[in-house]
Amino acid sequence: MEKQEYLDLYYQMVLIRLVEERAAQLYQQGKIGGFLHLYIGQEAVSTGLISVRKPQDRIITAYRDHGAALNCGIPAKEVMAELLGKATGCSKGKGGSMHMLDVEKNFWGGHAIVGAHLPIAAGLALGDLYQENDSVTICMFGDGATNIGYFHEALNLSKIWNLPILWVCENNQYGMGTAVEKASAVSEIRQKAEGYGIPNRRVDGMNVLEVRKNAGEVIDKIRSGEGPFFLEIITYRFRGHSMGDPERYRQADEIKKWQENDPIGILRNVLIGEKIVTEAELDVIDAQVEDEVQAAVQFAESSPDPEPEALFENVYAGEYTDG
Amino acid sequence: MEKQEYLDLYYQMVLIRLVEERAAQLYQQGKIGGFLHLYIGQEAVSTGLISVRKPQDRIITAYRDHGAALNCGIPAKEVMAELLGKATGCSKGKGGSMHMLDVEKNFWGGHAIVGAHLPIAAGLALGDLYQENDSVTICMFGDGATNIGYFHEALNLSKIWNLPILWVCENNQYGMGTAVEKASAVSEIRQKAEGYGIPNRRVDGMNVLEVRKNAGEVIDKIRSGEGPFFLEIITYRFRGHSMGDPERYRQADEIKKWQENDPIGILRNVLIGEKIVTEAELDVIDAQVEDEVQAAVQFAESSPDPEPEALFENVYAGEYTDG
Amino acid sequence: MARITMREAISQALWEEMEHDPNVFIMGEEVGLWGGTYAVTKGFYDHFGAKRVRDTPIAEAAIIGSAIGAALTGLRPIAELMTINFAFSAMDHIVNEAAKFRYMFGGQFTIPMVIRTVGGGGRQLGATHSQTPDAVFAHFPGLIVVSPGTPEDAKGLLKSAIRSDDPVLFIENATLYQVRGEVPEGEYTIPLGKSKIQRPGKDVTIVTYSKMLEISYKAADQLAKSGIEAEIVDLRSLRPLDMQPVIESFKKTNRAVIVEEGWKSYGVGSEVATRIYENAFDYVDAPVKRVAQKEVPLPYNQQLEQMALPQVDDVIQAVKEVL
Amino acid sequence: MARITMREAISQALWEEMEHDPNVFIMGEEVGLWGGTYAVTKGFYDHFGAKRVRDTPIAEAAIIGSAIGAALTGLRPIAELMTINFAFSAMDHIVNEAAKFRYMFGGQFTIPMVIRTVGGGGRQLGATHSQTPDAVFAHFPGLIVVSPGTPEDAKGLLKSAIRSDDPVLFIENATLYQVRGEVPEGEYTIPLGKSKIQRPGKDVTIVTYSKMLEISYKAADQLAKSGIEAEIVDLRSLRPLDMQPVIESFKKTNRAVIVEEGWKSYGVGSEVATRIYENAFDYVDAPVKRVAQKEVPLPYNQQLEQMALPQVDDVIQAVKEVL
Ligand SMILES: Cc1ncc(C[n+]2csc(CCOP(=O)(O)OP(=O)(O)O)c2C)c(N)n1
Ligand SMILES: Cc1ncc(C[n+]2csc(CCOP(=O)(O)OP(=O)(O)O)c2C)c(N)n1
Ligand SMILES: [Mg+2]
Ligand SMILES: [Mg+2]
Repeated sequence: MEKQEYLDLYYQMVLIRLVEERAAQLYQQGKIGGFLHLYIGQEAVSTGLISVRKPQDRIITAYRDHGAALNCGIPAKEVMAELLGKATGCSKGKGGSMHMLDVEKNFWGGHAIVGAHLPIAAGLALGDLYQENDSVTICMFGDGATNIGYFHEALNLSKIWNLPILWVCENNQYGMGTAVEKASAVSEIRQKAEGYGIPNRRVDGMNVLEVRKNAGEVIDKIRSGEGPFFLEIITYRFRGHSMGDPERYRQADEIKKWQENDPIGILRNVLIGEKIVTEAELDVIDAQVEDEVQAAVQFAESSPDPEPEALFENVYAGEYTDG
Repeated sequence: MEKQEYLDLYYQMVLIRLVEERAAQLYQQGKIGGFLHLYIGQEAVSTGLISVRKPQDRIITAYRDHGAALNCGIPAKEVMAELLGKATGCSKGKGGSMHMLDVEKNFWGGHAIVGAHLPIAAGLALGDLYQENDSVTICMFGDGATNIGYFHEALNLSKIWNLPILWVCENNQYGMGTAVEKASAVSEIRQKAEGYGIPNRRVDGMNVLEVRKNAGEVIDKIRSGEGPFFLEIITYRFRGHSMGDPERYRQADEIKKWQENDPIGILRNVLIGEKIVTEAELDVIDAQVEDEVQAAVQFAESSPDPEPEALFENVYAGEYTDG
Repeated sequence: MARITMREAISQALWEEMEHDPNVFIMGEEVGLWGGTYAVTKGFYDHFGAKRVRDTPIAEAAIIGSAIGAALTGLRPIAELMTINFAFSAMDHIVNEAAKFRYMFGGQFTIPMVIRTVGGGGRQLGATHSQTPDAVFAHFPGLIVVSPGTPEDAKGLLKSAIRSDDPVLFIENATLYQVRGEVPEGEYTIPLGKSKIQRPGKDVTIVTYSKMLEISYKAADQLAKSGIEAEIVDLRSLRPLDMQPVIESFKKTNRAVIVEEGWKSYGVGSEVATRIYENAFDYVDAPVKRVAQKEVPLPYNQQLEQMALPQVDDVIQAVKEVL
Repeated sequence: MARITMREAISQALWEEMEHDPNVFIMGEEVGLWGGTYAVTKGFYDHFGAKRVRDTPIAEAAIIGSAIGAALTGLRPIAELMTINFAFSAMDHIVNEAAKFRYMFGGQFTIPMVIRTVGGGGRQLGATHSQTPDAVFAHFPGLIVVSPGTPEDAKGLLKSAIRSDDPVLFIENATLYQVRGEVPEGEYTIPLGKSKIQRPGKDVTIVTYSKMLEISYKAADQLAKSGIEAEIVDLRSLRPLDMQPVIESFKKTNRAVIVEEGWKSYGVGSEVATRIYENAFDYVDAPVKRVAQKEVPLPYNQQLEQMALPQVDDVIQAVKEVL
């Protein structure tokens, strides 16, 4: 890995962290509506994964999507504008926090029905298989999502059709307030892939370098035609499920223990410890991100709401009269 | 096993066979409408399973349900009457071939949406768990049904809640025209149970004694509180998926090979070979069944259609006015 | 009379029925440890225990399917779907199983279950999380669909729903939970399937239910200032649909506006309007007006979302048009 | 003009579009090797191969979900749901994803997919397999819902549906496949969302679609004998709903009967009736009549089933009542 690549991983993780922190503030100020699911604590997962994707590789995830959106290259200002529901947002203000998407960036959302995007991801991969290109689809989802039928149907399809897809379970230990063991017959989620004969690995999701290394290896396999692969990535969300989570289901010391494992801190320590970069260089990035996010918020706040006509736009691609 | 038990197994299998053969004729004569899915070839599965159930054990299956209905003790005449849509049918002529059910016999249907009865079966078992009785639910379904999401959700529930349920996959090699390997990521369906940590076995479904032995063992385990168990029972349907199947998906010699493995013939050979019964005794049963089915057809044909008022009966249990 | 919130009223109904009948239990996502996503079952888990307040995995089909099964064993499950938007993930079990079983199996059993869920928009949750598709469910014979608009009705109707032997879909509205209203002290129930005059008037009939009752009240208050007395009929249940109070009111006012939160086409308004014409044709002085959601998926942006939802002014305008 | 069956017409449309555009492909249960459950795709598998005529597992959510994904990659999938009764098992993907994606992601892409399916009763398939729930799907903005009644329309509309950039639910009727009609030679398409006068008349307007067009024709023929000339307007698509020909006809006849196969409440008739009153109030000489299915799950017994379904005599009687 080049030094610049390390710096970039660091930059992206810090960027996600700060966007999320600012988003939390804006939510508290009533400037963001709806549900807001923060990615804080899980930054290493999407950052590591997406760092090895090629431009033709498709990314798709659930509603906890700001991290992946940023990693895919959607500018922070467009993410922020979407959070504020502005016309300049990546989904033109119509999607909000849970429904970000950018075709140009090959980022396919942002999906709020738990597990429903897995069959869709299989379809993206089917499209690429049909068109005989070398794209890989990377589909992320939570531990809770592995209990719904959509998961089952999609994993089965991917295997029988040998689809070029990487299934990534972000096991952050809880689906809302429900611990993995309470909701899932197997608590090592990786084991579910065995039921479909899909090769799999369990990876430490607090270490972005681990995520990156494993993702790189298995994406190469997939690209070479070996069919689907399943990664279970162990991580933790430092905040509540969404804003306003009473958090009755986990103890303060559990949260604290994980926070001591902060993925940004871990990377920082590695980079400085192994003398890849200096502390000062990282501080510069911190400051840049600060500015970038500041600018993003300003951009978002000063952006216009969608025009009223937007209400009726894009229900259909074609023109029809109903009356 | 008592001699009478052997004779009973034989009797039931022959009864199913003959009911199905007569049903096929009646269908061709236009006296049975809708879809008709014959159980011919698979008789050993439900016969073996249900032979060891206690009265408090609940049976539930898919639309290929005449066998299980008869095994549960629904008289042949009520099965036949249901096939003819008569008021005397077990579902009062409203269900037809795919929707037979008898609460008194603890037979819970007859379900035509593939896989949809699995969560319902889990609920039956949940009801028994809640009521702290010692019932076991035995839920049968096809190989094709293991690819739909309902399967996944139900198996997961059964494990996390330690439900008293026996999952029975009747693997007859095809879901309509689709071979198991083409539709399922794993062709040894038993393996799917591993993904839920559910103990499992693969059993020869052409030998009723094998089915009975295995079912007896695992139902005891379940009753003692060990939680769900999964049986994959290998079998074959000798006829088309339903009446009017073009059968383009399997070869005549494959069918022939399996037909040589006729479950009734196998049992007959064992019983005579091991001198448990004489050929003459079995012939007596054959003749009795012949009479019974003849009488059943007569009963059905001479039974009345439901009264016109039946059309509006039982939409609801309560009385409401809508208007 | 006590003045309590809708949330409290619903919570009381659940609590009282749980105390009253040990066969009543609650199951669903986050109903237990979390205390209910909308805090309706707060405190239940500690009081009634995990057996009677059962947290489930994210598996809507299994939630409804297993509730059906449990109901078949004689229990009275209250299955919660976190929002009605997720009911589509359990659609088959709601409309093909719960709604049809009693009828198609010849009335051999009852299905005493309640599906509690929450609908409605206006909270910037975006297209997938803001629907009011009540009419869709009301289309199916065999289901009862209730949707109350006041705390008093919510409590009395929910208690009846729990005691009913038919499957009831009980649709709450998230923006009503904080609304307060008078509720009788002590035990009471309200029969299912009865519309109610919530506000007497003589000049125009407003037919509505759920959240739109609030909007209609506000409109009526404003209209009253200009001397127009609107009579508000609250449907309270969509199936059975009790038109009698509507028709009686209409025969007096000769003018009607129907206000619903969902989309207009194939919605509640068209059914009610058609029945008004069918039953009171000679009393129609002006075409019945429908006020409903614009025909777009609800957007995230607040201004657009509010444009799409029916507002007080829309009701006032519609009333003025029919006068 | 050639006189061909509905089955042939649909088959031709599929074949021509498959030949015309390599991005068009078919997927679904038994569409390939079997040749389609209703033999509509007979011969396709041999000609186009397994890649373009893709057999799927029994996994409706995955069929629709993966078709959506494939459409997002620029392909034009035709996803077949064996019957509309199984569409409930894919409901979330139809109404929450296919119908909403374009809008909620700000119009960044199109979803050029067709869901072909078959509805209707009358074949003694029982409650779970005989539904006509078309209105339910037509309730959702973002979907196009088409249901043709003649071979000519079926072919021309299906070709347009395949070429359309919007998700189209194309509902066929199993009892129409054998019906013959004139179909133009050579290439033609018919625009989506246009109602059509199928039979001119002056005394009464019959509004109908799909199978009920046949019933309405028969009624019109009999009425003609007693000198009553019914004008039949075929909706052909339920969303968008083109009322113009209906209103024009109604302004001429001043009387209307709406004939649909599905349940009356919250059905197609109520929407059409309401719009007639909204748009032609001053032309109404008699209350608009609805002829529809009785409000019961369809029973298996043939006599009961026929009692529940709309018959020619029901239409004749309704016409006489409005005259
Ligand atoms: C089908 C469906 N059911 C329920 C919900 C409500 N819900 C939203 S997020 C969530 C928990 C998901 O947990 P997990 O998959 O582990 O993801 P995480 O939030 O931990 O990232 C639930 C139950 C939903 N959005 N969709
Ligand atoms: C949800 C659903 N999809 C499709 C069908 C149509 N269908 C009926 S039976 C069947 C095949 C089922 O195969 P399997 O589970 O192996 O049972 P078998 O017929 O072999 O006993 C299909 C596709 C259905 N009834 N329900
Ligand atoms: Mg999680
Ligand atoms: Mg099979």
